[in-house]
Amino acid sequence: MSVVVRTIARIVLPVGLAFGAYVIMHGHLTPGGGFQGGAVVASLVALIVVTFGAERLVRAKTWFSVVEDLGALAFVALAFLGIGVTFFRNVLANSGGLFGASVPLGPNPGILNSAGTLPLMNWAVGFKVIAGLGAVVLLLALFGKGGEGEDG
Amino acid sequence: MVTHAPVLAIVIPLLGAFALPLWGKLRRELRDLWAIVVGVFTLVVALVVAVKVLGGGEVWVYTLGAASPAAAVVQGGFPIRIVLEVDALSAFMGVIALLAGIVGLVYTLQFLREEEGKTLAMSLYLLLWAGILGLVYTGDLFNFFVFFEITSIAACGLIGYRTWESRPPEAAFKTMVMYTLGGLLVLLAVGILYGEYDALNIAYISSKVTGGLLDRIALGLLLGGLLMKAGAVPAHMWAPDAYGEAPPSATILLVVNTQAAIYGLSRVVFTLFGGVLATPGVGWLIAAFGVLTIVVAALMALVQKDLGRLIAFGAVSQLGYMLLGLGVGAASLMTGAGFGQVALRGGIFHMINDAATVGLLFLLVGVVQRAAGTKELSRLGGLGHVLKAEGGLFLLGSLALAGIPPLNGFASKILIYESSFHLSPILAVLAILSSILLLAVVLRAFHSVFLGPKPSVLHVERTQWGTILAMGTLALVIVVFGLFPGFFVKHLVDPAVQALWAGRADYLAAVLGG
Amino acid sequence: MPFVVCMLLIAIGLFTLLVRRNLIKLVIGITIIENGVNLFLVSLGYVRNAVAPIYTYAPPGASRMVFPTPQALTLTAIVIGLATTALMLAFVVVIYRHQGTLDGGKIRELKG
Amino acid sequence: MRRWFFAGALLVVVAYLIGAAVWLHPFGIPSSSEMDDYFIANAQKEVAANNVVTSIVFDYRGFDTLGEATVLLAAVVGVALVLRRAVR
Repeated sequence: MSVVVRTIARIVLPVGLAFGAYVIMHGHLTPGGGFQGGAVVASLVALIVVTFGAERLVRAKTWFSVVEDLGALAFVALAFLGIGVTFFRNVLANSGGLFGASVPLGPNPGILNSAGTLPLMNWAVGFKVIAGLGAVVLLLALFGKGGEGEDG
Repeated sequence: MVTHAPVLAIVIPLLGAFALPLWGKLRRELRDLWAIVVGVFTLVVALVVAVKVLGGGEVWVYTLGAASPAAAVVQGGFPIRIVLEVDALSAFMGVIALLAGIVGLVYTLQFLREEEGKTLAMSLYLLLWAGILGLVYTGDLFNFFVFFEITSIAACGLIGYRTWESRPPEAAFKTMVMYTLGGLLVLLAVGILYGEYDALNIAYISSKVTGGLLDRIALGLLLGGLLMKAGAVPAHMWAPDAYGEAPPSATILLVVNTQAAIYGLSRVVFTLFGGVLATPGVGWLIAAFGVLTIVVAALMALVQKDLGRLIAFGAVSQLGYMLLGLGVGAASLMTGAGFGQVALRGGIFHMINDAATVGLLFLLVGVVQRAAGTKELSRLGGLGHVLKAEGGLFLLGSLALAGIPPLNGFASKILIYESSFHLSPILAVLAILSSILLLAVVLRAFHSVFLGPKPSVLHVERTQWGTILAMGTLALVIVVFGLFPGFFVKHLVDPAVQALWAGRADYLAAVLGG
Repeated sequence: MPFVVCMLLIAIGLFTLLVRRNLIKLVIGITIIENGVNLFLVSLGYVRNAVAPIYTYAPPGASRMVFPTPQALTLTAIVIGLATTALMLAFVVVIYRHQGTLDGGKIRELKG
Repeated sequence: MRRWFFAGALLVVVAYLIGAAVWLHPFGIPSSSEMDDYFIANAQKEVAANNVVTSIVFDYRGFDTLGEATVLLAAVVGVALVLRRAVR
């Protein structure tokens, strides 16, 4: 791709990364969440593939699959936190500890340290979606370019 | 931990599938060990569910994320969270999924080859297994759709497993289109029901349905989507391709997957709309689809030149028998005629028989293909000289498929013939004739594969012990279920039949209380 | 009226499935149906003169909120649709590699 | 012949769907609302999250989200499996 595209992409990448992280982090307060933020970041993978070529990311493929599995495992582990009561019980909410602040009822400015397991699950799902969608984009882009053939 | 058994039965294979690729990156032996551990744990947990529900006769409700598993409803008497609801029918389907899943897993461990992507295929296999278990255990309509899609995607990934050949990706694409379309119809119906009653719980919606026009439209969409997934005849094009091209260890789960669609069908007809179906029209419709499926698939099996596709059409035809049983049962539900119960007993008993019989035949197709390098009937022959035990098993499976006494296929088909004769003799006659036709077809296949002169240029690979173990288990099921059908009908099938026939009130009361 | 529009979108998708033979266009048809269903789902929860179901800086005067459940369901359905589309496109890519064509009429090896 | 059959089937299905759309509650005036009213009223208290949609996605209907994540994983694994080696 031309210099213009590459320069713009270099500017957009950190901004997009920050925006994706913001969307994931504030999922329990504002519109957004793990899936949406993950999709924002995964679109950056597509941007890299288009601008710089997929060959640059061949080695990232393994990392993507590892991160995706870890994200899914973390999600299940967070759901297992509540197994003392029921599976998927939100035990951290209103507990006073990590993400355990109660929120005032009605419209309010929002407290980041609230909502129990929700922010953690947002992060787990966020990483999972980044890695998953990134891997799909990468696999489709690398297909037929000699990058395939790796098992697992 | 016993109180959490229903959810653990779904989550353990899911967890196994998530972690499997990581183990595969470390060491392959660890990965196989992990798969075995996951299989054993799932077996134990789901057996706990089955024993408690089938033996104790209760409906097991598990509310995810509530203050206690039994607290399904909130103040005001309506459920808000996802509820897993295991009644006898769900538990029975869980037993089928367990049988097929464990056997397929044992077979997979040795049958698939490393260089062909065994890790990924095993991961998808566990996902499909978890999806089927979730599909039959859930008591929430949208959750049902989600598991429907999990099974669809995992199944299609497995069908496209042999990606270096040209036919499997095509079969997988075709299957994917049909599955997705079916899933979207189901989702649309869920949306309509949600818009009408502002609820997603099956029991709660069932207590509210009025049988108005919207309900009928939703019922039609659900029937359409589920019949597409089940592969009943107007939408059967994908099924033989999928069964024929998927790796055999996955095919046994694909068969259970279609049965799970039939489970969904019976859940919709008997539970969700069980209170308002005043006309036997729906039952007749399902029975008609069933007979059409039986006849068309048996005729199509006649002209097949590929062993896998031949067995696949046999499998599609077996599916018709289950639909026929369910349809006859639904048609006579309102009149309360006794033969409806017999029909349901036949249809439900046939599910487990079909899983064992068709599963065994597909596993054998895999062995034959591995041994002879081809599945085409014209190029096969004389394998009985080398694969003696396999030949015997194939004959056993063929006879059971065609419903010859004293094997298990006969035990369930006779119930279906008998009861459908009461509803309309033509149904029974068509079903019996197709069964005879099928017998001719499978015997011809047996003849052309295993009999004949010993082929001169044949490098036959020895069958591994794992595959023998898997096939032996299924053969044991076929013989034992055929010899002692009374025992199994009484303890496995009858609770499930009662859950459909008279269990709607219990199903609703288990969630809503009172 | 918006419900009718969603249903028409679904009808357009079904029409695409029936008349088109190109595999990519089949995938597009399925995506159109998917979008129709998702649009239908999310429009089910609309309430007149209501605000989004989020309390952070919610307008103080607003009395009603839009139904949150359909939005959650649609979110799930969208991701599932995305996953199916990705898998179908992968199949199309492989089929093209094998057959050299995307015409569904020409590549039906599996007849019956 | 076949084409006309399909066209007829399509027309029937479309009539069916539009029938559903017309018979449903009027747009913007839902007919029943108890479950959603409960969510709007209690999400802040029970889950301590300001975003009611997120509290449904991850708490009340968290199992759906687990299924959704599983679907995504299955699709990625499936794509990796299918695009592994086109020609062996």
